[in-house]
Amino acid sequence: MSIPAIRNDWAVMAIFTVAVLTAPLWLAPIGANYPDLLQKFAIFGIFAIGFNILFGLTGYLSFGHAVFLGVGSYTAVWSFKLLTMNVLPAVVFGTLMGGVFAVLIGYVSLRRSGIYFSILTLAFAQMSYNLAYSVLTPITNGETGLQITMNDARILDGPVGDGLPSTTLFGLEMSGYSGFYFCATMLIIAFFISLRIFRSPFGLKLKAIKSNQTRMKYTGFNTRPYLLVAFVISGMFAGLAGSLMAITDPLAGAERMQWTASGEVVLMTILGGTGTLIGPLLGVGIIKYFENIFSALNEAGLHEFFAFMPDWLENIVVAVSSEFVGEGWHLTLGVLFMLVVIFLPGGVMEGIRRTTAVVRNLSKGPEKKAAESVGKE
Amino acid sequence: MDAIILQLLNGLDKGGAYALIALGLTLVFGTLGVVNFAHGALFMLGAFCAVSIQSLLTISKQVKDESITFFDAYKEQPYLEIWWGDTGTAIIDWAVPLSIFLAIPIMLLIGVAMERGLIRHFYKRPHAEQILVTFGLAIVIQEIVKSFFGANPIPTPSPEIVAGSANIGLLLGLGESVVYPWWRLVYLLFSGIVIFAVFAFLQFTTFGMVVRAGMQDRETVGLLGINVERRFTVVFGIAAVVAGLAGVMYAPILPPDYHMGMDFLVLSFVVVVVGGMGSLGGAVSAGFLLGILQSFASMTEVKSIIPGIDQIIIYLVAVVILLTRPRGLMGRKGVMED
Amino acid sequence: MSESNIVLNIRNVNKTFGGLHALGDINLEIEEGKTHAIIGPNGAGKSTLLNVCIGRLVPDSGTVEFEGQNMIGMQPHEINHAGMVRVFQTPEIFPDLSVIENVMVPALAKRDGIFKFNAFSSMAGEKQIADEALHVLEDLGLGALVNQHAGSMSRGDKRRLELAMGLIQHPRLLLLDEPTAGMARHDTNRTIDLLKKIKERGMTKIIIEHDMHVVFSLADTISVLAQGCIIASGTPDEIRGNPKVQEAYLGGAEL
Amino acid sequence: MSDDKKTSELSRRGFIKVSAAAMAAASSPMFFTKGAWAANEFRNNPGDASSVKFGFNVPQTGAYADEGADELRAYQLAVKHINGEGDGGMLNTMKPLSLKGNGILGKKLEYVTGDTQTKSDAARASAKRMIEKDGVVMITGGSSSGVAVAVQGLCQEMGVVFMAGLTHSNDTTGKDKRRYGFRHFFNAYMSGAALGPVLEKEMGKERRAYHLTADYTWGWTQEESIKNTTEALGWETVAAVRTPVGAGDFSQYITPVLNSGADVLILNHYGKDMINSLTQAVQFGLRDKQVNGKNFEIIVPLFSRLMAQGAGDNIKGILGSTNWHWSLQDDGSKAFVKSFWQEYGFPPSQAAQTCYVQALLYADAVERAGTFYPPEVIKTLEGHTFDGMGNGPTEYRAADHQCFKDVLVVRGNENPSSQFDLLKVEQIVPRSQVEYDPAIFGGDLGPYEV
Repeated sequence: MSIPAIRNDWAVMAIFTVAVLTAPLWLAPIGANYPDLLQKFAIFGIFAIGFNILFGLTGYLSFGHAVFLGVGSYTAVWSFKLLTMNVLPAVVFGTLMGGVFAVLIGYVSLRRSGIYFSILTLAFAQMSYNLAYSVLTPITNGETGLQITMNDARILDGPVGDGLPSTTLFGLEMSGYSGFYFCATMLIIAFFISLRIFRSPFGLKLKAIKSNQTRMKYTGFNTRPYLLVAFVISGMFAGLAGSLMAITDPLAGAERMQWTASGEVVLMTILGGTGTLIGPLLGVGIIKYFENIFSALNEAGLHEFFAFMPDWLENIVVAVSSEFVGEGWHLTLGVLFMLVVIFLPGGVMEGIRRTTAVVRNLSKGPEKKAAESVGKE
Repeated sequence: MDAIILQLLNGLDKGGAYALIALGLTLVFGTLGVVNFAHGALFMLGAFCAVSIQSLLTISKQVKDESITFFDAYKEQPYLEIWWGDTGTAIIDWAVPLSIFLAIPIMLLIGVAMERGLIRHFYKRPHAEQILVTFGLAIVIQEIVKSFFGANPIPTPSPEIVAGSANIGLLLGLGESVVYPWWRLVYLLFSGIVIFAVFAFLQFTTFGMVVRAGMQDRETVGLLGINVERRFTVVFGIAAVVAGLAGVMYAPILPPDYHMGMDFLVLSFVVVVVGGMGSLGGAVSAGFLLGILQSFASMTEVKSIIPGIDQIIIYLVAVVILLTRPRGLMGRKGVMED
Repeated sequence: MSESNIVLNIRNVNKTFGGLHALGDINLEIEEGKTHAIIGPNGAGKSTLLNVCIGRLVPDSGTVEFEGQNMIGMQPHEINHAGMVRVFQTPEIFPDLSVIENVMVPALAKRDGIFKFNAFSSMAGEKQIADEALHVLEDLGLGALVNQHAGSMSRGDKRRLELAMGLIQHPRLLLLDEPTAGMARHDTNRTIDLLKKIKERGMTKIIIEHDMHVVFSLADTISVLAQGCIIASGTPDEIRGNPKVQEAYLGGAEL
Repeated sequence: MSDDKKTSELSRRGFIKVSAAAMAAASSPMFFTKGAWAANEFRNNPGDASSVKFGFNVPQTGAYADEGADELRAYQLAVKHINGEGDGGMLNTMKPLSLKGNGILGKKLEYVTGDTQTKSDAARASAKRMIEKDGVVMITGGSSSGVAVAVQGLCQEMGVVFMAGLTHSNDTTGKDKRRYGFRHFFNAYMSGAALGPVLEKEMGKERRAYHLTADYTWGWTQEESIKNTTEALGWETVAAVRTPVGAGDFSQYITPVLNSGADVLILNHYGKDMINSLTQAVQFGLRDKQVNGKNFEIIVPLFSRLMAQGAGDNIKGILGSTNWHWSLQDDGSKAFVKSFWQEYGFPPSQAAQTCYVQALLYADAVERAGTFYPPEVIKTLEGHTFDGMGNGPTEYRAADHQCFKDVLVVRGNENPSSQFDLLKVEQIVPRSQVEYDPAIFGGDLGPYEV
């Protein structure tokens, strides 16, 4: 089991890397290949992968993970304001600050388990959000969001020219496709780390905690540090994702920390498949695609799409489907959540697993099956 | 002093609302073991029962408004008023209290349908999946309501007779300055009655006894050969009715909109957990505790000492209570801890 | 006998639950390399005693000395690393992991200590641990099930897995809580053989058991617990002949 | 394919940097004239295409979904009129007018829509999609100041013009103003300035005011503006209490008003907060109260008819200000209301009007400039004066991109004749009375070239 597994992991990484880097190509047919959405896929991918390290491996459901995302963003923007428009310090500080907050919140919250843990994390996140929105406005710029301005210090960059400076990686601007490739690189690194954790003894111990924490204690493990480390790692992933949000778009708003944002990553992970490596990424893809593409469809667009139908049928189809797009995109998302969880416990990954099983069964061919059934007798 | 009495009343009033919403949620938690993220939607549906009744009663005849010349505008007069005159007006005026009678069967029906059609199949599924499916359901309910009633809040006034304020200062001999809206007093009384009724039902009926036993130990009750399934359906129905009634009566205070359920969802979870999972008494006491603390934290005197305290008080109290009492105020060991 | 030979020394342990006296002034010494059986009717306090030993319960008074060190107040994982390991009566396995993983986790605990952040080495590289786990599983007749999902095993198989999880840690003292309950005769005998084999390696054991066949096959010494008190201690033969034991526990029936 | 796009974008960026530097050196206005080579290189240049796209970025979900839906209706109407369909609406009354009813510069106008969710992040993501994927030349819409400021900042970075929808904060064209952002809607300062004389007339000079303010930037700017006005009248400010956004139940903030000695309550709330706080304040009997020998009054500085609907009878008799109301009798308003009514069967809201006008103004500016090149369009809009669009003679001030026009002081109608007749226009406050020096709010528009 040892050697093939390693080779397999490298194969997974190779396929994943190629898939991510060529995303602008294969996402083109569904209209999802423009830079901003690609960046969002990568950024929320990192967020969800990190969340999955906590929730998928240890079973601890944090309902306040967005706070680390927000902290990462604020830190990154402050790095742009005070130090330099170069993104590297922003990434480093954003990730670290996510980690620092995760240590503080995790240390306290992990004293409880189950729903009590969930509510503790939720409470910390909501407090952060409410304060950032109002009282902490000097640090966060409240509702408007923290932005870079002309008269920021930026001690490493020196005076700016005409207009607001852009975020750069040693001169390469971090907007558009270059921004995506930067995020994609981070996603690949994040996925690699996640893969290693899943396959490591540490990962196995986390899974064991999820399966039976009491037993872990009598097996000789102090589970608290394991949980805290998992919590901090996933907090740092969130901090990284937050800093990348600020890098591709240097504005950090408080609503990034609201419970709905925390809930979103929970939904993404469950929708895709909790505890699977790829599942959270699929969840991210689905939800972000709905949010950005489905919400933008309108009747005119639908008429174009269904133009091949006879007029009367076209009108009916458009009338029905328009309830589900544009302002109805929430409805579609709600229906989708229900369908997935009713028919595919285990999320989209479960669906893929079932499909491949069916395909494999079919491809086995009738003779083999016959042979098998004979063998059984 | 007056300010303190008023804030105490505010706190009790808020607490009544929190307790009513949390009561149904914790009932479903405790007996069915289901994390119901659609509970807020039930509260919202209750409020929209009141809206629906009101709009049914005010179905109007449209008369062209001659004062507007550059397009066609219509004046509206409810048929009830045309037919029955002042009696009609009075009926419309009493739309919200009347809705209670309609809300009970409707919410029961919705609750039973939800349990039979969906929730039942999720008893044994992981909490994560319960969250996803009920959250999806909440969104769907919300969007359906939105497509009928729009996104704007809809005014649903209380009857004229309780529209103003009561001078309870004079009534209780506290001086003239303690005035409080009649409807809020009605709401406080109403929530007390409903909470009492639910407790009495669970305490004094055999049905209630089985449910309480089920909250203690679900498996054992199942082993006794009692048909737990049907009782669970009824429990869910009751939870829906309680949430719905909370919504109906809250409509005059908070004009209902399709999103109000989500606004209360997080709060009601905090209340339930602070009270302790699976404890009805805990949920009620936590509701009142949080309501009162929230009111006092909003006083200028308090805010000037700790800026922003009113924004976070509920969560701060939740953190403090959960850290000092591992299972909330009255939670039992082992419920929803893994 | 000399002090150094005593592995576990329980002194004056008391434990009450509410008004109920679960353990009353228990004194017990376990010698190195021996197998000590604790028998007694249901509710006699056998499991409570084990729970006190491994840190699940804190006694009201008394001391539990393991190899000269007081265990009272220590965390369960610390007691585990001191070398006292319990095998649970109702299988406390990791139902979501595979059978071999269930055994590898305690093996990792033995090697990594209470905490080690080895997130970047691969499980695939843990050849030694895997081989060891495989070996133990084969010993217990679970060799065919290594990749099975542990939660879906039969109850008997779970019991054996539970045993494997204890054995792989090579404890100084193994606490066995009814290791053969729920097993078929065939499996019981197999387990007895295995436990005998371990005994030859010199592992000290405390065993709680109802099955007298198992007790008399394995035990060097026996204590009889009734209503939270030890009413008799001695070799199997002494216990067999003790009228008090027959009275209290065996109801006068011939063993 | 992606790589092509990437390199072309990079080179474009670099190219514009160089040309911007050259321009700064030359600083020749001639450089911007039609047909100059610089004008051919800008983001989403429609070039020879037969159509152009606008991006309508409105809240479709969340608390302002109804307002967003009304904005979208207005935009769709504007597109029709610009393309020469329908009855032309305000194209019949707008002066000056360059649009010919054949689209913009002969190109057919199309549009894409997006959901802001009334969240900065979502609004920016939606705007980016419109710019990067759909290739829009202009973005417009929105129903809150936070979103307006966020999207405006993005549009400046991306070099696409943003015509703000409903946004009332002073910051939008003050501290956070941008060269690429334009606001037709009025602001908090103007609300205060317009309300001042009316308040003096109605309530006198000796009043004690109590503010309840939504605890975020818009609320603060409005509180500040109204306070400045009322304190100038001689009113005393008893207290200004901040309330959390979305508080729902405001009782704990209202009871302290009862015995504070204040005789005026000013609600710096909008949307659901306004509906709830007003409804509850009336329930607490504030309007029936007598304090200091005067009738207790409630003021809601920013009104909208959609919100008034939610507050029901509680709005009756309450004073506030609004940008526009469908009952106005000038030709522009009548033409707009008529075609909106014919299309949808009910009158437009003030959000609809401001959005409709913004779309028309941008299209007209392009037509006049003769190019879509943003710096040219911006210069055409700056300082532009126009009339016939519902608010009297109006100027887009060059210094801060704020429209200056008449402001309406309204009162909740005591006897509405229909469900739409909720507000009565009390006074049309002339533009001169609400004007101010752009310097008081600071801010910097930034460069034309990005």
